[in-house]
Amino acid sequence: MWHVIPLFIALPLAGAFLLPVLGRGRRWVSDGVSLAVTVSLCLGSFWSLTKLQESAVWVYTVGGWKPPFGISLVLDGLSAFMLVTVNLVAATVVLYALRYLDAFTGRWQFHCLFLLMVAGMNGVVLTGDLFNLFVTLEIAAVASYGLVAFGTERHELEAAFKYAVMGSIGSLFILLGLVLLYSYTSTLNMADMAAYLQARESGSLKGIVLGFFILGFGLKAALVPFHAWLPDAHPSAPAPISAMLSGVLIKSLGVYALCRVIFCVLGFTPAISEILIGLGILSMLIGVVLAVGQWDFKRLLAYHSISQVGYIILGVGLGTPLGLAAGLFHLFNHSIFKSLLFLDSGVVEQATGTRDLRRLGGLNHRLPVTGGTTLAASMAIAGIPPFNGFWSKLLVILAAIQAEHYWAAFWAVVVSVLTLASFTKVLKYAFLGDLPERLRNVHEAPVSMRTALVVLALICVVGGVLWLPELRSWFLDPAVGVLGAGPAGMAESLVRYWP
Amino acid sequence: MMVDVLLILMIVGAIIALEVKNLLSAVVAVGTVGLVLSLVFLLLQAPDVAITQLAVEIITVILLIRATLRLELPQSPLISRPVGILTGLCFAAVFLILLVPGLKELPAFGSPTLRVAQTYLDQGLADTGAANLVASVLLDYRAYDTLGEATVLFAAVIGVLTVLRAQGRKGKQVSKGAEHGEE
Amino acid sequence: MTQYFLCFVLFCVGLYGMLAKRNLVKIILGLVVAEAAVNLLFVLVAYRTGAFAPIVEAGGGPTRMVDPLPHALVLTAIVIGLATTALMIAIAMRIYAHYGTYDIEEVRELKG
Amino acid sequence: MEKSEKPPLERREEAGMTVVVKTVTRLTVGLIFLYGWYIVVHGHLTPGGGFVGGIILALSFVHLTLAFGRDAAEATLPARVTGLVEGLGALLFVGIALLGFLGGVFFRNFLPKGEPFALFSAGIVPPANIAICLKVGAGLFSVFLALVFFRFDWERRK
Repeated sequence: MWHVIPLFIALPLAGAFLLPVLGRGRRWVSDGVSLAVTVSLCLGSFWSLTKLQESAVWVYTVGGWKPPFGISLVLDGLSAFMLVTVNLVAATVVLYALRYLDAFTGRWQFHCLFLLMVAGMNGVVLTGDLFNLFVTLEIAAVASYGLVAFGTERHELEAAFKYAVMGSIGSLFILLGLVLLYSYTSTLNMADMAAYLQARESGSLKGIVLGFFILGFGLKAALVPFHAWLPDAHPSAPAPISAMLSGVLIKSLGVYALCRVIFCVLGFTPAISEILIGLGILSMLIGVVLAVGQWDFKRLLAYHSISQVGYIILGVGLGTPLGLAAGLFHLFNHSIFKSLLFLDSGVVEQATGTRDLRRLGGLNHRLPVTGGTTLAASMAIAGIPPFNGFWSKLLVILAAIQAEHYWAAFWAVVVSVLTLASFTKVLKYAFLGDLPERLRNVHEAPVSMRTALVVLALICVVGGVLWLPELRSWFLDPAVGVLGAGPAGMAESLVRYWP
Repeated sequence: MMVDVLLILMIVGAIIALEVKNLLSAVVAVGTVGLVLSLVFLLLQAPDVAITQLAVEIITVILLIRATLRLELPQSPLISRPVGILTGLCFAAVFLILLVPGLKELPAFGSPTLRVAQTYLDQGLADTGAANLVASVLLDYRAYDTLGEATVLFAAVIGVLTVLRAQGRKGKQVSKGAEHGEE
Repeated sequence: MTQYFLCFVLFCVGLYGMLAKRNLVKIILGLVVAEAAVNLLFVLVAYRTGAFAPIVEAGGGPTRMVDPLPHALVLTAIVIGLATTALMIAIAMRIYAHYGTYDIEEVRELKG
Repeated sequence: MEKSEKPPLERREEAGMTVVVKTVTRLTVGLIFLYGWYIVVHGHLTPGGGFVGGIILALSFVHLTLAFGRDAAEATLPARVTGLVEGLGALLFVGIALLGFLGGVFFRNFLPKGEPFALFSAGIVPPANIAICLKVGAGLFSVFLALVFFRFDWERRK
């Protein structure tokens, strides 16, 4: 089992390095390598979940050096949960992208950068070393800058430049926080650092480092004060890339890294809880208020991403076991239905050539599968009972009430209603109603794209079942256990490690 | 003491680089900041870092000069709004004042607490056989970092090739400024 | 203490350049300066008074050495900075090819 | 890859810089290249390493390209070869990492350490340095080529 952990990063890297050598002219090489790697990673991540039943934490020391000296890869509940989310969405997005890329040139470059992004995200999720977290975060970020500007059109380049500037500022603040932490604790291993910080009561330095990390990871997760880049970057990226960006990139680079640093290294305090809840509510409100007035399909989805991340941060910020479970459950659900919505918008854009809702109409007649999956995803994001979004939003609201944050629960309900209104508008203008004349000969997406859509839609419908006790103890509870245990749990991985 | 003087020189160089109107002289000013930084690294007993900073600075200035040379730049003074400078200054002041108590808790300059690094110094040669301890940390103790970092450079190179390719979407006329098609 | 403070002042100058400037190249210059400041802070943290470079000499030279770990981290951070800067220069030149200007305000109006 | 149209004949011979620069370049390019390799190979003994050596190698080719113009650079190191070398360097480095599995763990230093200050010592450090040097050098040179020979429209019309 042990050798599988580094393969999560080595396999996509080897695939990405292979492409410029072999994949230049040959289309089937880049498609085959990319699909094979992502599907095997997806299966591997499910397999790693089963491994968690044997022992809660698997610490793999790279190069055989004992933890505080070398870099150790830590596979615990939280990282296995994130691995499943990242690689599941990545596999379906690659399946979708195979035929979507027919309209683009430079196919091997897309697959190469895509594999690098997946390798970076797997690296962030698996690492147990703070500087290594920064390096793998940079891999995913630099690969995504290139992918946002993939279409080399005017607005995409401008959006990519702004995204690169804000991403670099975020990385600089993370690096600053890291320098101060290294100077104070003189170690980079998260577990060792957690143990050192627990032993010492340090006043203002911990606050400053916390501020740098919230600024840096907040920029990556597009929390409200730093969300300016997202509404430009996500819509102008090609559809599979905006699905990956909104679906998993802002979560694994932003939300996961923030949780890992705050809960497992610095320790969770009521003050931090208040900050996170405030940021969560702010993101929810501003995201949805800006989204309601939008007429560009993908821009509307991008604003909704900001508001849904607000839900996750609110859930996690409560700190109670129910809050953590609800936040992580919503993180998984949001990755599924948000990437499905962006993939649908890609089909609509390629079929009709426009993203403006006012110029669309009655697409259900010509695009039945896309219409059906968009309906499922819209119901899920709006929180309609049978779908997975409903369960996680309900749990976030219940957790807020249980933790006596009544205002938070109230705003969560208001935002959910506004989201429902915004998505009924999308359905009414784009899919229902009569088909305008010029959309007469619009044809449905190819089979591979439709299978990807249907797979994600099925998860949306059946996702609520994950909250059943036996499934929950298998998927969500280990992750909540890691966050709940905090620095003490993390320090335990210093003792049990392999070779 | 020498380090402080060079630091102030770098700050002045950076301010000049940002405020001067002609782009080319701005790039040259940033080049001086980088070279003085390389000097500072030498003074701080970090030869590896100094030579890397020098080489990286040279190639950055080459690329930046290419971006600003022979281009018809509008001569309109690109003064940023004075209110922008004021808000920037007060934000910086608040940021720095909040920072001072935290910096006091750090170990004093010149006496780092070497918990993990002491084993690198003591057993570095024995464990890895490399005399240059920075290379032993870089390529043996933390080799995985270097793999990640080489991948970042690889991703940037592929990103540059992607952004500069002639035609992003099939069917669209060759977008402006494209040099040679690449498929 | 003063070295750390001056280093943060340099970081603020770089950050100001990235946020307040309108010219794309000036924003990239701000990024270069900010990254120089952070790399410098790394090496300042590693300095040890009266210590020597972390290279072991054959004849058993001085053993009081500077901390090698931040040097390895700075080497990584410098090359990551180079990678991001090269990518942003490429995007900025392509924007210049489309819009004919490096001024981000005009780019925003022309975007339409 | 179709070639961009050749510059008109009368501009041909002044591609690159004046004769003075060309003769000086003929002398210095070899030295820079050799110095780059020295830095890479002695990476584990003296300051330097894969990254600096790679950048210096790239700078030697940049030096050649600036002095003799694009065609000389194409002759010495065509664009396809740089892409290939970069990919191979990257694969070599990942290969070294995966070969670590033989020694039991990912990235294990499985080669013999050799006696301390010799050239062939320190296990995987020298081969890794060489792999990084190939990758960084080829990568940066292809970035330089892509950026410098990126003709804006009006430059092409001149």
